[in-house]
Amino acid sequence: MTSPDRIPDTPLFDRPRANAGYALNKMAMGLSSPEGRAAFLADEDAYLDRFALTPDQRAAVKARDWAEMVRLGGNLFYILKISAVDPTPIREIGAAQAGMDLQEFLDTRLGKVTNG
Amino acid sequence: MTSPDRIPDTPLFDRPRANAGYALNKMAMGLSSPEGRAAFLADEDAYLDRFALTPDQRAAVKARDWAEMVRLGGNLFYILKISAVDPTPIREIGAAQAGMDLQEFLDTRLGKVTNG
Amino acid sequence: MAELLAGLGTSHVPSIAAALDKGLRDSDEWKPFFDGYVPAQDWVAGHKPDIAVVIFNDHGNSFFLDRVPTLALGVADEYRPADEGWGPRPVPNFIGAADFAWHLADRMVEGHFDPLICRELDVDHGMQVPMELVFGRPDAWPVKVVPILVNTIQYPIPTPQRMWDLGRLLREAIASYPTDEKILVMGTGGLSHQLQGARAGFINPQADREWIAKIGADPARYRAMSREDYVEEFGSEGAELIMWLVMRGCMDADVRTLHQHYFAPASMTGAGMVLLENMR
Amino acid sequence: MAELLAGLGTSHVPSIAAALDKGLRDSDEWKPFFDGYVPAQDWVAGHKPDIAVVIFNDHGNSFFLDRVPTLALGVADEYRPADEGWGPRPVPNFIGAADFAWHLADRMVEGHFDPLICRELDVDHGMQVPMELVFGRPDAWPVKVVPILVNTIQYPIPTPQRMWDLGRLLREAIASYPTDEKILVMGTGGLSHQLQGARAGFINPQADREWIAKIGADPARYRAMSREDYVEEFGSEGAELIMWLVMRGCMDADVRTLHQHYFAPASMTGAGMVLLENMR
Ligand SMILES: [Fe+3]
Ligand SMILES: [Fe+3]
Repeated sequence: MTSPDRIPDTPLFDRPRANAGYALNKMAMGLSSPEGRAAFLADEDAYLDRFALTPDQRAAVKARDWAEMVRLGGNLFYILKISAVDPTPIREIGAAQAGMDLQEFLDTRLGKVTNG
Repeated sequence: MTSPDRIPDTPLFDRPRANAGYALNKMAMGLSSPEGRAAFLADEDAYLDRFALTPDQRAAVKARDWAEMVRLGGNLFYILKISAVDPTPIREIGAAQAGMDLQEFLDTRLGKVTNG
Repeated sequence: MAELLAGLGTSHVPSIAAALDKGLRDSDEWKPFFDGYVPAQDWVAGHKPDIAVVIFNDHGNSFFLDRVPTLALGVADEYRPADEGWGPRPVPNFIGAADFAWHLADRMVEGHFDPLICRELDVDHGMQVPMELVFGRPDAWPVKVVPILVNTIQYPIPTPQRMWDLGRLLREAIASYPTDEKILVMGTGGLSHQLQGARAGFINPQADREWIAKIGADPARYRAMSREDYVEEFGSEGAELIMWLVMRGCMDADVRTLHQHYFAPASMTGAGMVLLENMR
Repeated sequence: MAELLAGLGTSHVPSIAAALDKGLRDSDEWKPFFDGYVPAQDWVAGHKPDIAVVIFNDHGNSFFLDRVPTLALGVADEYRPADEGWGPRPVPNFIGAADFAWHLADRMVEGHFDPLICRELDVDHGMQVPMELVFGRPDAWPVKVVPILVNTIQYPIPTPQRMWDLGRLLREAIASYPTDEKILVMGTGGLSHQLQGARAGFINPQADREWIAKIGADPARYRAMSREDYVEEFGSEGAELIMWLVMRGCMDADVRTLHQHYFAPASMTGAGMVLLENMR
């Protein structure tokens, strides 16, 4: 099995993460359909009740805490579907995970390099 | 692609057959659920209407003509589910395909060989 | 490291399940069939395997033609019996050996196999029947399971040589697994039968008996045969026998046949088993 | 026999699709990116391929974690754009090159690949974006397609060497296909990017530029790298670049680079393309 974080700060989506995040990702996958999105928008709590999220996962979803969702086994390709329902630019999601504000993230991760 | 019937009287389920029988097999696959079986039993025509069967396929299903269903692309593992709703022993289905009555089928295909 | 306890090949005919469900175990028709499995049941019970790796094909129950996996591997914690048209059968759920299954997934992909990795999967008679033939009908199965599913319905089906190679890979995965668990590998399917076409009802007891006699001692011919050869010799559904090659391929060149049994016809199928152990 | 017209490697970043949908093609931010594709678009339009084989990964749209195919092959007559959360995008349905796809299915299974054979499949931006980058936004696509999907999300993902071997297999399948159709092979994904974890936003333009310079002339290093090497050098999602190796692996040892283009960042991703032709 791939060891987590052999590459620093890089969570490979291997068995432990896929296990931990299964319900969370399944909840997000449910937003691929118009019905799922409508249910989420109409009553987020009721929609979340359909899935066996841990209390931590539920709190992270409610808070749109992207770093925490990933820490708890969320994979960005699934949880991104939350950002389709509650619009959040991908670069803000990146900045949140990097622990930076957006401008710092753009400068140090994306900008500096391109200018370099 | 595997050529049909390189082995005499032996329809390998290859692309032409899988294509021809797709709707027929999908209809039968729908009988894997209690809901599908109930719908079939309650109103067979209405259930069949859900699937794009050819007129020949539809007639074969209605007549429980197993040889014809196979000739039209049915695969026995799917169409057998019809025999779960409308009970038909597998050996009768075999006999029908061999073009024999049951006793002849048991004797010449299965019996003789075991006694030999 | 884990240990290959034994290799077992067996039929998985659904009529066997129906006979058990109807209480026909000791009927005139079925008693000789079931009795032939008793010595192997006793041997396995006495040797207490921890994990059963079961190689079988789905029969249009867990997968449909919309998406056909050439090879699939279960990594779930639990597998329920599939609804094959009569509702799920009253057999216990199967508990997955998820640790070993993920180890095997890693080895398969590193070793250039391309499985569909399944975390949610119902299993049909292809797995149920072999488990019942080996372990009876307990309240809970005495082993954890790893299902390996092989497409034998829609052409192209895998080659016999591919099955053998999968056995070699399984052998390495067992050898490299860092527990002392004992693993029973069960190749299932066959023996000769044909359910479809004007040749329906074809069985070939002579070829079946030869298979049972030679799959342990001298499997080279079976590995070299083409898929069409299997269909011709064992019938269109008898080609399921290629899955026994996974079991045989994961064993030593020299094996001892502990038990064997043959019976025909079970419903429309040549049926039987063989239990093999590596020479030591 | 069919002909490999060219190999094309390209990014498939979803922001590219969003930019097109929002009419930002000629905005300051995006114009340099899109302009870089024009020479390759012109070349492809002038050479009229009949079939595009597109190698890409699904991004949690057509497959979920319940059943993850290591490799999947589309054999459908038609593919619709997937609903990725915003509803399906307004791009035309893709018409499948079902004949060639089934030929490839036969060759893959005979050649010991184990694809999931898909007859019903929606395709996400992984396929949509490369098609738009090469063919624009026509009323109907000028080529038929064969989708090959590679798992790059859940570990274990296939090895770079496996991708190369798949390219070799594809080469044989093209050579043995009895029509005179012209086939464009498109390896997609990357370039460097990372969407997850505290290293999110990682890009590596230097490594990207080297990749674009060397994937044609000198790919040996990339074939030998491990999956973890890819993650380290190109980011966790940059490891998608392994799919370009299928395209490169199906070409001759000696190729000519017809066009190349690099731009960073496209949203959070190093982006670009290369168009390769066999020397003759
Ligand atoms: Fe079977
Ligand atoms: Fe991607």
